[in-house]
Amino acid sequence: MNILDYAYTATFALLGAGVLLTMYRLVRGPSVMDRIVCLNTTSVLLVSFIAVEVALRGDTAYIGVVITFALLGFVGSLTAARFAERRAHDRG
Amino acid sequence: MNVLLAVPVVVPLLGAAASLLLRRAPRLQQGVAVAALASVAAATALLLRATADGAVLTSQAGGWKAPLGITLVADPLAALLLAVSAVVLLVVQFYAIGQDIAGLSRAMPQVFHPIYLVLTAGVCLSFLAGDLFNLFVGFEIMLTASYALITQAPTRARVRASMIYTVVSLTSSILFLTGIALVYGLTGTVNLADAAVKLGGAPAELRMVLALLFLVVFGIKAALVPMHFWLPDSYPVAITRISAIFAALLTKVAVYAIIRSQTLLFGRDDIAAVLLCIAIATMVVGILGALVQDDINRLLSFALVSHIGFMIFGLGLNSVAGMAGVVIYLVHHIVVQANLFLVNGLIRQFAGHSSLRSMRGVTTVSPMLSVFFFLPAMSLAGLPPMSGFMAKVALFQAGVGAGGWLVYTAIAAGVVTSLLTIVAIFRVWVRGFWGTPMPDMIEARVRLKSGAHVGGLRIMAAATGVMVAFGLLVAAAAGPLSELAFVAAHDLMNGAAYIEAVLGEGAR
Amino acid sequence: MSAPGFILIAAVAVLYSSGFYLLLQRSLMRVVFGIVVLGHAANLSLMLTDRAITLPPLLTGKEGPISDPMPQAMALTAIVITFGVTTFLLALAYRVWLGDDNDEVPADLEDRRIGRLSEPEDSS
Amino acid sequence: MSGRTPAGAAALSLPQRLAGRMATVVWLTVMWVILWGDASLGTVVAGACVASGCYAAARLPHLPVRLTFRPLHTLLLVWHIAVELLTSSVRVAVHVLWRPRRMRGAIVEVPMRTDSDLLLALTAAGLSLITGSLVIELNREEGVLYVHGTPIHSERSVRNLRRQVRRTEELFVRAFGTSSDIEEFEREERLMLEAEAADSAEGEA
Amino acid sequence: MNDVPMLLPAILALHAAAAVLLPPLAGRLGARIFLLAGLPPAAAAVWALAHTPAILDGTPVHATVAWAPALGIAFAFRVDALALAMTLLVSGVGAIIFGYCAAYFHADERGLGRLAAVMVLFAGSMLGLVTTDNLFALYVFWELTSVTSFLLVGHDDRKEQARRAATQALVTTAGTGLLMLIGFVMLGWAAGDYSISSLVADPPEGGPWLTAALVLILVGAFAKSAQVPMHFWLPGAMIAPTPVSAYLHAAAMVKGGVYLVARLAPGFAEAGVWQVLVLGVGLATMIVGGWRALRQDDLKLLLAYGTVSQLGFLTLLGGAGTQVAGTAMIGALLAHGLFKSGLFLTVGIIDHQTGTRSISRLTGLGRRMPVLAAAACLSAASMAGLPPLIGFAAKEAALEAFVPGAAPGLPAPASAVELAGLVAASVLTFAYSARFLWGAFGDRPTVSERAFDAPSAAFVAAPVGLAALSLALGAVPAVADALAQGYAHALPTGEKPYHLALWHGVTPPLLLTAAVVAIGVLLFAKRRTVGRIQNAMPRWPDAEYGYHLFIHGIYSVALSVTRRTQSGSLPVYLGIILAVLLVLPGARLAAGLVTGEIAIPGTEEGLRIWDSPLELLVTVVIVITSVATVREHRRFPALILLSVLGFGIAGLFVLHGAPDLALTLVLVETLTTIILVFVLRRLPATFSVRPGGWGKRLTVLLCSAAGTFIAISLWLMTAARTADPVSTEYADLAKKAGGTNLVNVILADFRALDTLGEIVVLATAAVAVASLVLLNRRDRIVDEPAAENEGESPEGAEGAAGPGPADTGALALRRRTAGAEGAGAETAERGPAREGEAGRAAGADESADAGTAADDEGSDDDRA
Amino acid sequence: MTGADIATAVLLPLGAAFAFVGTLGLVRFPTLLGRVHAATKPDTVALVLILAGAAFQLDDVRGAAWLGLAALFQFLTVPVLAQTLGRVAYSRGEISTGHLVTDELADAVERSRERGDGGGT
Repeated sequence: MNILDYAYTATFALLGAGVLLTMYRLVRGPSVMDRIVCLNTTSVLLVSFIAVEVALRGDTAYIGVVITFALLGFVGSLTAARFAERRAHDRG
Repeated sequence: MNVLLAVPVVVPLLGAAASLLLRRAPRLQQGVAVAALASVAAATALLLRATADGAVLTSQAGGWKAPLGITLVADPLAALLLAVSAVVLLVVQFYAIGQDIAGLSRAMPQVFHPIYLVLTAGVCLSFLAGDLFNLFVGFEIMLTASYALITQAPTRARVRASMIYTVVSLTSSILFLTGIALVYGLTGTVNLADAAVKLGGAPAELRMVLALLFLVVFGIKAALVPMHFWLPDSYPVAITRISAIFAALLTKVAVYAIIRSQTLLFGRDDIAAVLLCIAIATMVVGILGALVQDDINRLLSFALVSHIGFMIFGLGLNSVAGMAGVVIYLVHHIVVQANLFLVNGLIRQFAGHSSLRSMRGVTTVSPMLSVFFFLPAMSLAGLPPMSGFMAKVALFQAGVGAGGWLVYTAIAAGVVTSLLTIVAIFRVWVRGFWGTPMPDMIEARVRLKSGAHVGGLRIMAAATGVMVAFGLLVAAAAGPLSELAFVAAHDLMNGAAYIEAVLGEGAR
Repeated sequence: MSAPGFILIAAVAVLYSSGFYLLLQRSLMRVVFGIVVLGHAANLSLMLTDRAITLPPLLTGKEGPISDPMPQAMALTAIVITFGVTTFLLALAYRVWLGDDNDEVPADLEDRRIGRLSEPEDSS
Repeated sequence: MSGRTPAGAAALSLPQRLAGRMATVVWLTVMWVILWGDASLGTVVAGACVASGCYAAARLPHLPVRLTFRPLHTLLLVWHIAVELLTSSVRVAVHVLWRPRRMRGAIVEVPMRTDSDLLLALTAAGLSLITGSLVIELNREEGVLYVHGTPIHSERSVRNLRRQVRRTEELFVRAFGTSSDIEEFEREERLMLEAEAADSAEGEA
Repeated sequence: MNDVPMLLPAILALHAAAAVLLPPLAGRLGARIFLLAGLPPAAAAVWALAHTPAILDGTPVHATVAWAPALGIAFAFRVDALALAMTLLVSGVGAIIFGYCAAYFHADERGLGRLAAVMVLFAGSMLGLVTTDNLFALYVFWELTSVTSFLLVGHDDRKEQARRAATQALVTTAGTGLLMLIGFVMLGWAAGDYSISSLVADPPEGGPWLTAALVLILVGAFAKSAQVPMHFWLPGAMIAPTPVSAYLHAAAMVKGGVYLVARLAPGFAEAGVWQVLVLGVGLATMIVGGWRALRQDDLKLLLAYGTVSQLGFLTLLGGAGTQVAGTAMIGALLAHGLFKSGLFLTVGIIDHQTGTRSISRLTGLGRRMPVLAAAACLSAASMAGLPPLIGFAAKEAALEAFVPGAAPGLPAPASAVELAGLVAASVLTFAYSARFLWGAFGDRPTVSERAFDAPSAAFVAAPVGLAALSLALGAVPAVADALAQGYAHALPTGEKPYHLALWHGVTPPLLLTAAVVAIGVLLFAKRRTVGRIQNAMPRWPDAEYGYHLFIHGIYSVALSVTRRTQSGSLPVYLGIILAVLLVLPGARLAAGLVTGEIAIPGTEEGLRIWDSPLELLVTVVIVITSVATVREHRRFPALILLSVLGFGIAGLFVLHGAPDLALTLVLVETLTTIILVFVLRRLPATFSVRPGGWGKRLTVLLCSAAGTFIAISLWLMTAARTADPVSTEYADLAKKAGGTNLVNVILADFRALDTLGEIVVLATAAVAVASLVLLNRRDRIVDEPAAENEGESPEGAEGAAGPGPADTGALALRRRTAGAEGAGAETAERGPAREGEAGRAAGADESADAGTAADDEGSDDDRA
Repeated sequence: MTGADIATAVLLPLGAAFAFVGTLGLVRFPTLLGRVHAATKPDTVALVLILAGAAFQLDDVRGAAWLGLAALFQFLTVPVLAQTLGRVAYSRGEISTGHLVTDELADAVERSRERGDGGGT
C-alpha cells in the first residue's frame, strides 16, 4: 500500500467528516440561510468526492458529472437564496 | 414487426400532436381526432379477427428479440378489450364534439382533444404491453392524460377531486415501480413472458409476496375494497364525457393488468382465496355505498366499484369458465358504464345537476332519454335479456362449477349485490324519472330544444343512442362473444401460448 | 447473490418510511415532497437490484465487470416521468391556493354530507 | 447580480448590443459543447439554439464590453487573488480551530474610484472570492461597495480591509480597464488621497 | 322441422315489434291503439288453437333459436299440453283484455302509448315464459315479466303509492328471481343440461345439492305467484289500472310460479323438500288469502286476496304431482284465468262508471246493470265451485285428488290435512264470492244511490264473454279435460284415470261440496259475526311490514357502512392503502420468514454490511436529510433538506456506477427545486402543525412498517436471484449497434418505446400544467359573465348566496394586494383573474356550507 | 511512484483538509456571515486543490482540461453565491450586530432613508 492509497484514505476520511459536520449544521439550522449554505457545501463536497473517485480510477466517465454538479449545485443554492430574500421582503 | 399492433399506440399519438398544432382550427382538430380514433377502431377490429382463434400476435419493437427489446402482444383478451374500448372512445369523442358544438361545455377543446388521444394511446399501450416496465409506461401515459382531463373546466370541487385522484394514482405508480424493481431483482428481466418462465423457478413464497404486492398495486387503480375510496370522490366530479371514459376504461385497464399479472406471472391458485375475499368485500361494500347516494354519478361510481368485485370473483375462481365470465363481464361493463354516464350527462343538460334530491319526471321531460337510461340500467342490474345477465350467468355457472364454501359465500354476495343493484338503480328511476317533472327542467328543455344548442344536442343524443345500441348488440351477440371469451380464457389459463409467441418455440 | 449491503437496505427502508409519512399529511406540499422522496426510494431500489459495481456501463475498453445498465435505463425513465407528474401536482397546489388560501387537501363534501346523515333519506 | 441594466446601456448602438449578446451566446454554446463532450455539428447547433433560448428567456443584462486586457497586470491580479485566497483561508482555518467564538467582523463602506459597472462587478466578485471579505451590497449610482470583512477586531484591521479592497480594485482596473477607465481612476484616487491627507492633517491638529 | 312451428318465435318478435312501433301512434289513435296492440296476442292464441290437435295427440311443437350456446342459453321452445293451456289462457284472455282496454281508457289518458307498448311486451314475455324449454330463456322471460309489471303497476307514476307498489313488486319478484336463477344454474349443472324437458325426463339424483336448487327455484316461483309469506306485493299492485290487474294479477303473470311448479312437478314431485314446501305453502296461502279476502271493503282488494287464495290452491294442485291433482290443476288454471279476469273486468266497469270500488258506497247496481250482474254471477259461481261451471269440475277433481288413499305419493295423514284445508278454503271461497256479489250488486238501503250512466255494450262484452267461456267449458268439460289429460299423463299414474266432468256419481267430493256450500251460506249469512271475530282476532304478523323492515334495514346498514368507510379524507385513504400493503404482502412475507419457508440468504450471498464504506456516509446523509424533512414544519427548510437528499441519492448513484442517472437526477432535482420555489413563494411559510398523539404515532408505525417491508423484500428478492440479468447480452449487441454508453443505447434503441412514452408523459404534463395555470386563468376572465348566469340559475348557489358577494370583494382585494407585493409585473394582468377566482371560491364556500356544492359544481360544465 | 502520484498524494489531502476546515467553520462560527465565509471560500480552495490533484492522475489532457473547466466554474460561481448570500442575510436582518465592529451599511441605509429614496436594496 503506497502513499497514494494513504492519501486517498485520508482524503475520503476528511471529506466524510466534512459531510457529517455539514449534516449537523443542516439539521441544526437555525436560519434558512444556514441550510442554503449547507446545500451549497454539500454539492461542493459531493463534487470533491467524485473528483477523488475520478483520480482513484483515472476514469473520465465522471468528469461531465463533476462539471454539471458544480453548476447545478450553484443554481439550486442561488435560487434558494433568491427565494429566501423575497420571503424576507414579503415579511418586511 | 406486425404493424397492426403498433397502430393503436402510434396513430393516436400522431393525432395528438396534429390536433395540438391545429388547436386554432376546431373543426380540423375534431376531424383529426375522429380520424385517429376511427383508424384505431379499425386496426383493433382487425386484431380481434386475427386473434379470434386464440392466436397470440406479437411484435418486437425495433426488431430486438423478446427479452431484450420491448414486445407488444395481442392475445384474444387484449384484442377484445382493445376493440371494445376503441368503439367506446370513438362514441364518447362524438359526444364531446356534440357538446362542444352545442356550446354546453366549459372544457377547452383545444386541450381536450390532444390529451384525449394521448389517453387513448395510453390505454392501448397498457393493453398491448408485453413487458412490465412498458406496462408501467403505458399506465403513466394513461394516468397523466387522465390527470389533465379530470381538471378540465376546473372548479373548486374538480381541483379537490383531481387532487385525491392524482395523489392516489401516484402512490400506486410508485408501488408499481417498486414492484418492478422487486421483479427485476428476483428474475433479472421485465419481459412478462421471460419473467413468467423465470418466476416459475423462484421460491414459491417470494412469488406469492410479489403476487400480492401487484394485486395491491393494480387493486388501487381498479378500486378494490378497501382501496376504492378515492374513486367515488373523484370520478363523478369530472365533466360527463371524462367520467364516462374513466368509469368505462381506466378501472378496466387495471383489472386487465390484474388478470394479466396474476394469470401469467404468478399463475398459481394459492392467491384465489384472497381474491375471493376481496371480491366479496368489493361487491357488498360498493353496492351499499351506492344505495345511499343522491348524486346519480356518485351512485354509478359506487356501482362501478361493486361490479369490479364480480370480475375479481371470476378471477378468484381460477378456472377457464370463471375467466370467460370475467371477460364477458369486462366487455359488458365497459359499455354499460360509459352508456349510463353519457345518459346522465344528457340528463344534466335538462336538470342542470344530477342529484336525485331535486330531480323528478324525466320520463315526461324526455321519453327518449328515459329509454336510453332504462335499457343500460337493466343491463347494469343484470336483468335479462341484457348483456349484464349474460355476464352474471357465466360467472354463476363458473362459481357453481367451482364449489367450495368461500365460492358459495361469494355467489351469495353476488346475488345480494345484484338485488341491491336493482334496488339502487331502480331507485334512480323511481325518484328521478317518475313523478311530476320539475318546472325548471321543462324550461330547460324548452331552452335547449330551441336555439343554438339543437344541432350539438342531436349529436350528443345520437352518440348516446349508438352507445345504447352497442350495448344491445353485445347482448345479442352473446353467442360469439362467449365463444371468444372462452377462447381468451383458455389462452389466459395456460400461458404457454403467450410465452411461446413471445419467446419463440422451445421456451421453458 | 447480488443483494446489497444492510446499510443500503436501511437507507431504502428509511426513504420509503419517510416518503409514506409525508404522503399521509394533509398539506399538499408535503404530499409532493413525499412523492419526490418515494421516487428517490423507488429509483434507489431499482439501482440496488444489481451488484454494487462501481464501473459505469461504458464500453470504453476498461477491464472488469460493468454495472447493470438495465435498471439505470428504467430509473432514468422513471425519474423523468415522476418529474413530469410532480410538476403537475405542483400546478394543482397552485390552483388550490387560488381557490382557498392554503394547500390543504379538504375532505370531500358529499361524503361529509352523507356522513352527517343519521337516517337513510328514503327507504321506499 | 441583480438584473438592473446600467444607465449607459440604453445609449448603446445596436451592433454593440448584438456583440454583447453574441459573446454571451457563444460562451454558453462553448460550455454546452464541452459538457456534451463531442464537438459534432449537431451538438454545436443544438447548443447555440439552447444558449440563445436561455438567453432570451433569462433576459440577462448585457453589459457593454468595453474592456482591454493587460496580461502582465492580469497575472499580477491572479497572483494577488490566489495569495489572498490561500492566506485568508489559512487565517480562517486558524480561527476555526482557535476560539471561533471570539471571531468578529465588520461591514465597511468603501467608495470606489472607478465608475465602470463592469469593473465594479469584477471587483466585487474578486473580493467575494477572497475569504476575508465578502461584498454585501454594491451601490452602482454612488460607486460604493459595502464589504463584510472577517476576522476584524480593531480600527486598524478595518483600515487594512479598506486598503485591501482598494488594492484589489486597482489591480482589476489596471488589468482590464480601458485607458479612459485608468485615467478616471487615477483622477479619483488623487482626489481621495488629498481628502485623506486633509482629514489626517485635521487629526494631527 | 317444418316451418310452421318457427312461427312461434316470429310471433314473439311480433310482440316486441309492436312494443316498439306502437307508442308513436298513440297520439293519433287514442285508446283504439289497444286494438292494434291486441293483435299479437290474438295471433298467438290463433296459432295455439291451430296446433291444439297435434299437441293433444302428444307431439309437442319444437322451435329453437340459438343464442349463447357456450353458456347453455338458447331460445328453445316446446309447446306441450301444459304450455298450450297456458298459451290459450295468456294470449286468449290477453286478447280479450286488450279489446276491453280500448273501451276502458279515455283518449286523453296520460301515456297510453307507453301503456300499450309495455302491455304487449308483457304479453310477449308471458307467452315466451310458458312456451320456452330452456331454463335460462325461462328466466329471461320471467324477469321480463317482472320488469314490465313494474312499469305497468307504476303506470300512474305521479302517485307515490303507485311508485312504492311498483318497486315492491319488482324487488320481490326480481329479487327472488335471482335466487331462482342460482337454482337453475345449480340444477342445470347437476344435470349437465339446461333443457327443461330433458331435466324433467331424467332428473339428477337427489341429495343436498338438488334440495338446495329446488328450494331456491321454489322461492322464486312462490314469490311470483304471491304465496305466503311473499303475497304482500299482489294486493299492493292493485294500484295498477284495472285491466292491467285483470291481465297480470289474474290471468297471466301470477300464474308464472304455478306454471313453473307444474312444469317441474313431473320430475321432482317425489323430492321430500318439494312436497313439504309446495303442499305446506300452498295450503297456508289458500287459507290466509281466503280469510283476508273475507274482510275487504274494496272489491278489487277482495278479488286480489281471492287470487292469492286461488294461487295457493293452484300451487297445491300443481305441486302434488299426482295425475288427479294434475288434471285438477289444469282445470282450475283455466277456470281461474277465466272467472278471475272476468270479475276484475267487472270491477273495472263498476269503477269506471261509478267512480268507486268500495262496497260500503255501492248499492243497487244489480238492477241498473243486469247483464253485467248476470255475467258476474256466473263467474263468481265458477269461483265458488258451483255446477255447472268449469270451476266446479276443477274443485271436484281437486277434492278427489286428496281423498286419503287416492294420492299414491302422499301419506294418508298429510292428504287428510290437505283435504281439510281444501274444504276450509272452499268454504272461505264460497263466502267471499257471495260477499263479492252482494257487495257489488246487492241493494243496501243504508247507502245512497250514485248517479251514473250504463256502460256501452262493447265495454260489457269482455266480462260477459269470459263468463260465457266459463259456462261453456263447464258444460263441455271434455275440452278442458283433453288438455288436462295431455298434461297429467306425464305424472306418476294414480290408481285409476280421472276425468274432468260435472257428474261422477255420488262421491266423497260431491258430499264435501254440499257441505262446503252449506257452511259457506252460513258464513255469509252471519257475516257480521264473522267480521267481529276477524276484528277480534289478533292481527297476524304482516309480511308487508317485514318487507319494509328489510328494506329499511338494508338502507340503515348501507348508511352506517358508507358513513364509516367513506370518510372523504385523503390521508385516511392512503393510510388504508398502506395498511392493505402491510396486511396482504407484508403479512405473507413475515409469515414466510417466521415459518422459514423464505430462506434468509447466507453470508456468501449478500449478508454483508456494505460494499464500500462510502455507502455508509451516503446512507447517513440520506437518513438524516429524509428524517429531517419529515420533522420539518416550515416549507422552505424542508425544501432545502429535500435538495440535499437529492444530492445524497445522486452520490449513491455515482457509487453504483450510474453517472447518467446521477446527472439526470441532479438536473431534475434542481428543476424541481426551482419550480417548488416558485410555488412556495405563494404559500404560507409553515405547514399546519398537527398535534401529536396516538394518531400520529400510529401513522409513524404504519409508515415505518411499510418501508421496512419493502426494503426487506427487496433484499430477499435480489438475494434470491439465480438467473443472469438479460442486460448481460446488451454489451456486444451495443457494440454492433455502435454505441459505447449502454444506458443510452438501451434508451435510444432497445427500449425506445419507453423513451417515447416518457416524452409523451412529459409533454402531456406540460399541457396539463399550462391548461391548469395559464389558460384557465384567462378563460375565467372571459366567461366571468357565464358564471354570473349560473349564479342566477336555481342550482348554481354561487353568488346567489347571501354574504357571498361581500366576501368576494374582500377576498379579491386581499389577493390583489398580496399579488402586488408578491410577483411584480405580471400581477397587473393576473389581478382580475384572481378576483374571478376569489369570487368563485367565495361562492363555492357558501354553496358548500349549504351542502349543495356537488350540484352547482356539477352544473358547472354541463349547464354552462 | 511517479511525480504525478506524489503531487496527487499531496494535493488531495490538502484540499480535503481545507474542505474539512471550512465545514468545521460552518459548524463552529457563531455568526451567519462568518459561516458563509467559512463555507464558501475554503471550499473553493479545497475543490480547486482536489481537482488539480485529480487532474494529475488523468492520462489524457482533455480530462484534465475539463477538470480545469470545473475549477473555473467554481471560481465564477462562488463569488456570486457568496455575495447573494451575504446580501440576503443582511436584508433578512440575520446579522448578529454584536459581532460587528462597525456596520457602515446600516448608516448608509439610514442616510438614504432620510434622503427618501430606497438607497440600498
